[in-house]
Amino acid sequence: MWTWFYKLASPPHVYGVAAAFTPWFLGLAAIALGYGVVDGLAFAPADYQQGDAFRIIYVHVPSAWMSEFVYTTMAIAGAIALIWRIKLGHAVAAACAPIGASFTVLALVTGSLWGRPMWGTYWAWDPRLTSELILLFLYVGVMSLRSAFEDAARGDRAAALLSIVGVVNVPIIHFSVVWWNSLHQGATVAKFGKPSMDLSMLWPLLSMFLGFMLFFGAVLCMRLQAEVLNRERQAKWVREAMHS
Amino acid sequence: MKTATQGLCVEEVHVWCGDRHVLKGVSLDLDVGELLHVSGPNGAGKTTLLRVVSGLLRPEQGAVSWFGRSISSVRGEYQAQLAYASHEPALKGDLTALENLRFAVGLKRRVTAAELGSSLERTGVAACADLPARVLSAGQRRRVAMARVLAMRASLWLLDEPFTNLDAAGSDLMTALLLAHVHEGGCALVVAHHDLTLGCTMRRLELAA
Amino acid sequence: MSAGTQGGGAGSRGRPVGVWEACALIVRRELCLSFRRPDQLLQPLVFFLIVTTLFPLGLSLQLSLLRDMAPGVLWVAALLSSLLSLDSLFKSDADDGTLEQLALSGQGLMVIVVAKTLAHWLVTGAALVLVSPLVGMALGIPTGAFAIMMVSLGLGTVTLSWLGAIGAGLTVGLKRGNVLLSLIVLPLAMPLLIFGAGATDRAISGASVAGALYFLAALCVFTCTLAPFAATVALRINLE
Amino acid sequence: MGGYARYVWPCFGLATVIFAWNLWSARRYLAAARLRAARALIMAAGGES
Repeated sequence: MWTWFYKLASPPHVYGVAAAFTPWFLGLAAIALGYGVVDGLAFAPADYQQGDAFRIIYVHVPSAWMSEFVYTTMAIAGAIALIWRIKLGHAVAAACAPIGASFTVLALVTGSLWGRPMWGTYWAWDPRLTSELILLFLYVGVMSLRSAFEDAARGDRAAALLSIVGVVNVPIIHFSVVWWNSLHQGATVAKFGKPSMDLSMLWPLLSMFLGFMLFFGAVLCMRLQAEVLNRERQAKWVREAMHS
Repeated sequence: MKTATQGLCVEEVHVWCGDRHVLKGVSLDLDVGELLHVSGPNGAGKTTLLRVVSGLLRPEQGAVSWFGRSISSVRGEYQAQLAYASHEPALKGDLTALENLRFAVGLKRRVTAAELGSSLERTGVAACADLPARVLSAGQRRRVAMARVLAMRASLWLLDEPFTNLDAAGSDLMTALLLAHVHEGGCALVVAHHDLTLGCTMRRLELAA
Repeated sequence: MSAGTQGGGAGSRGRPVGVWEACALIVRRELCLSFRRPDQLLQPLVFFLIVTTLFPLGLSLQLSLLRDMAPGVLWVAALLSSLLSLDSLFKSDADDGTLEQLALSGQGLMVIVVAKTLAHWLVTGAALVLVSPLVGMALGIPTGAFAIMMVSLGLGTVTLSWLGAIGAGLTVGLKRGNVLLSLIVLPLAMPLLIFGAGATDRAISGASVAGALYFLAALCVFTCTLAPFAATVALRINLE
Repeated sequence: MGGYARYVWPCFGLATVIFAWNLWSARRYLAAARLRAARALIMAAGGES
């Protein structure tokens, strides 16, 4: 069994696998997203309360979930690289950061756009959006720390540690923001709870989730190849990979 | 793996700094009572080698062992027995020479002010024991750093360019201290880009650029 | 005279220095160093006072409105002034090479990090807590709430010193590291601000402060137990 | 699309922009990495011969 794990750690193998998987991820993502968007916009019934505004859920909820998922993936990859000194973990973590940050931005903007019809303003310090904003600051912190070092290996390790510290703090931040929000606004404000989801609304959401995950896989594979190349420039296999 | 049960043993150490392959498979061994002169052009990795041997820098490949035991397993105990004098004499400008010694040596072993005073005397800077380190000249600072190495009573001395900023008397003093240390069974690894005439059997390791 | 002992035994050099002795020695060293330059001690405190006088000038003079803003103003000012002084935690030692000497002292790097962070808190955090009544009066906080305010500030500054130790450990090698240090530490300090300002706010309005204070204390204990390990790894990354 | 088209289309529009940016920047980043690797190889090859 270990040969599989050991091969996973060898850069040339991963470079090949990442290059091979990218088109598959892209294709499947296109299918899932296509179905999700069409079904979500055209066929799913409008919500009795929010009318068509609820369709924003098909972008906001997957991207919000992905922003958390990608940050956790980055932290786990960083932890593996820091503890077992597998250089590949740093490459995965470095590849994850910008993707996660872009999903966070998407979640933030769609969240505030969704808030407009709900609360009458674009930003009402809703606890979930506030924690999403702080998550964006954490992403920016990790990315700027990684690029602040001339020596890439040290930047990788520092960013890995910061993402581990960050992932430990994300639930604490979320809890304290919810506590703070309930303290000041109380439950009177029409917080938009999850709209009641009957089946026909749920399918597009699940396929959008799948589409987002597959898309993340595709972009991760592309960025991973670049990160592996940046870290393995001297290795002999780079020469063959270049000529192929 | 050649296990030298006596003293220091470094095997096939490789270190990369960014893209530069700084140490290419360096190996050396240093028995008790021996002195090794590490020389080489600038950028050959002399200081990096010292940092690896001292346990500050973990090499990507290769191992360093002290009396047969890898230093990563006995890091605290090993570092308590070594004295590392880096290229710059690491002194706090605001603290006096005596205080610098007290705080540095006090972490390794209980030491009295009298003992520290005598170390400063032996390196000829007893007069500036109570002067803040920032007012001392470079030579005096180097002598205070030398006094610190003496006061630590370390078995292994790792000296990075110990002869810089020293006048003739200082160099002779440094040579005498090195000989005394080696004579009593200590071992020393001295980095110097010029050749040393210490008047004792001394092995030499040349690092390529 | 010289050691020349067989490897392993400390031989003629007496029992090795204990952890607590080393910790005490490093704390004494840090305090000695800090009091050699008293101006650098006062700077964060003066900054704290200045920032808190900015808000009334920027906002309004009636004490009632000021009192509502007081907890937030006080805590944001405390956060920023603590960040200001965090930069010197490891950087001054790293620049003149003494950090390497400390790392090679045979004591664990954790002992050094704990001692330095404790000394740093004593010099900055504790001083901040002592000055806070002054600021509280200026912002119209009733004296009855001073006790809770100082307790919550004490817990908050300890937590922040530890979060700052992680940030300082990560950015010690960088030349322009202190803006990045704030960028790293502030998101992690937000729960601290929420519970701290919440506790002070309730103390002022007379409501029960138990909830916020307990959360603040829990946050402080949580950070004090995990941060030393993270700060040590952070420092080791930059020492290598 | 009811009265809310003003909010639904911008969201999906932004989603496509972010997806496109991800793909474009990843491709550009990979191309740059390949270029740097190729140049490093030429320099290395130059050094050896």
